[in-house]
Amino acid sequence: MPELEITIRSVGSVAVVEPRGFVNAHTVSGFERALSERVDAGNVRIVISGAHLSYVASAGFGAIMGLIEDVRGRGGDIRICALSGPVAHIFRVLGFDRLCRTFEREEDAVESFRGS
Amino acid sequence: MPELEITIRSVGSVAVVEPRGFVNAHTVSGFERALSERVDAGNVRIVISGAHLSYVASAGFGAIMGLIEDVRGRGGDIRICALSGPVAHIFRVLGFDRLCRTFEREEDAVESFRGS
Amino acid sequence: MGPVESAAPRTPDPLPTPAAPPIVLILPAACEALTLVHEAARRIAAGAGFDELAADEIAVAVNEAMTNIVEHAYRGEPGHEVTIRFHPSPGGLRVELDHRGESPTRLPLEADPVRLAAERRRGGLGVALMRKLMTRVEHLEPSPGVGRWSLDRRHRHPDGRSGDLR
Amino acid sequence: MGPVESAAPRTPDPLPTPAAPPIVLILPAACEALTLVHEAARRIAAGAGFDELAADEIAVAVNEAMTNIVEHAYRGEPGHEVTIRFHPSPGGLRVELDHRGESPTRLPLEADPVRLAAERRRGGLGVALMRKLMTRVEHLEPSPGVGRWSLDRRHRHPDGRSGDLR
Ligand SMILES: Nc1ncnc2c1ncn2[C@@H]1O[C@H](COP(=O)(O)OP(=O)(O)O)[C@@H](O)[C@H]1O
Ligand SMILES: Nc1ncnc2c1ncn2[C@@H]1O[C@H](COP(=O)(O)OP(=O)(O)O)[C@@H](O)[C@H]1O
Repeated sequence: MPELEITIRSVGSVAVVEPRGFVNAHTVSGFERALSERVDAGNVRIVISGAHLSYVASAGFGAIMGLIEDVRGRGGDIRICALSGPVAHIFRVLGFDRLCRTFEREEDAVESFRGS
Repeated sequence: MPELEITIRSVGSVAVVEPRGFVNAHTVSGFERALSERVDAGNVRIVISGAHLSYVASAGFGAIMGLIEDVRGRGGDIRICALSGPVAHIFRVLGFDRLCRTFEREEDAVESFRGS
Repeated sequence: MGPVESAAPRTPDPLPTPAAPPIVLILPAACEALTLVHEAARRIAAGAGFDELAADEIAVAVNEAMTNIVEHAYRGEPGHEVTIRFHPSPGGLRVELDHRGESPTRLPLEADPVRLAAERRRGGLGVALMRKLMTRVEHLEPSPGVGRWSLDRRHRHPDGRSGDLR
Repeated sequence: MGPVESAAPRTPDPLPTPAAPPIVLILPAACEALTLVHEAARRIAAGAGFDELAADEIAVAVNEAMTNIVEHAYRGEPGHEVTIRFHPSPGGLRVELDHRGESPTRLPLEADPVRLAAERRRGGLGVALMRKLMTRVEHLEPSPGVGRWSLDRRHRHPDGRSGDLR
């Protein structure tokens, strides 16, 4: 079992990035690459699904933090869905709810980009 | 999450013992007690289901080994079902297939006592 | 040099160092070892009487300290080691991570992700996260050349079935 | 006293002791620690390039050695310690478990569960299982008063993606 696997799906104009496993300083480079490749390809409407994440260390949150304002500057955003358990907890503890919009369901996160 | 939980079901005259978690030298006393309480209560037709076992150390196999001939002496048997993964592997490695009858499905293990 | 402490307004007292020998893990200072450290810390915290949430929090904090040592103390250089000591006690759990690399001169107290994002920063969350998850966080230099992250987490109840931050 | 070896007809050569420092785990010689040892061994074996089945086998063998130390070397007495060293190398993985308790004088080679069951024995499987799961199993006395289980597992291929018993 690899420590981190990332699936990317296109739902209309939105890229849904779904990491499976855990994001720590060891695996973060793959996570960061998946995000920045989306942005470089012009996909700036990004939803990160936490449905299959077992934990995310500060390095993983840092990857989002370092990228999000550039994405916003290009008219997009990084939004988060399906957080639960330890990942949702660390997200709140770090105050990321003030930086990123979150949704329980992936459909709602995707839908939120409509008309923006 | 406790390290070992044991569920006991009666299916007709057969007691199905279903340990969940792992049996090692630390948890084996609970496993052994569950088995010997069956025998002391006169339930000598025992099926152990491995469906929810993540691993069994030699101590766990030892508990079966130490009891099975007494159970047979009282007209019963200990039969095993639903072994898979590491547990099935260690079972074979230890040569337990020469000591205990095994079945893939619990129903078949229970059924095997019929008419005996 | 004295202890570099992330001095919260009122820093809780440290847990007393218990008499029983600690559980010790000595391993390469490398990101490859983070998963092992995470799982071991979680298991040891659970064994010390913390509930699942608290054990997860402790594991994350220990992982952040380990990451700090790999990336900052040793600047990602290979060939170095970390020694981790887990000291369970009736009051809680102390985890010490020792290294022979660079020590921080100043610890960030808080990290505001909104401000850090505006500065395009990818880092700066590690120490703040440790501080939020543990009762007390210090960086010490117990002997010349040795740096130590010392992380305490107290039990909520003195008889210790679960862990609380204060 | 020389090494007590479970001398198979042809015992494979031991793995050379590698130069890199081992991963070390020092913990109480108690059954409560078995899960931690199992998980750590599995994780380290996977990190050393063994596939899931091989890593599971190695974890079970290490657990049997740990159990042996708790139950036989220290006869279940509390307050003792075990030091476990994991030495990954290109050829495989060596695991050494050191104790200061009683050493076995003779190691059982094989264990026949049918015969042991006829004798109503509940034990006698541990060492035989270690031997079946590892390439080489020895009990050594590296220095006065120290007993050591030394367990080798070779990679199937010299470049080592997975582990084979020979
Ligand atoms: N052990 C250390 N040695 C030197 N500098 C350190 C050390 N730990 C932290 N620092 C400094 O403090 C800053 C913040 O650290 P930290 O909160 O761990 O954030 P990060 O998530 O970037 O690692 C680092 O960028 C570094 O400049
Ligand atoms: N470290 C030891 N010190 C003393 N005697 C030992 C030791 N290890 C094994 N023995 C002896 O060898 C027997 C078989 O050991 P083992 O294969 O580990 O079986 P078990 O599953 O009963 O522990 C034990 O019952 C014991 O008599």
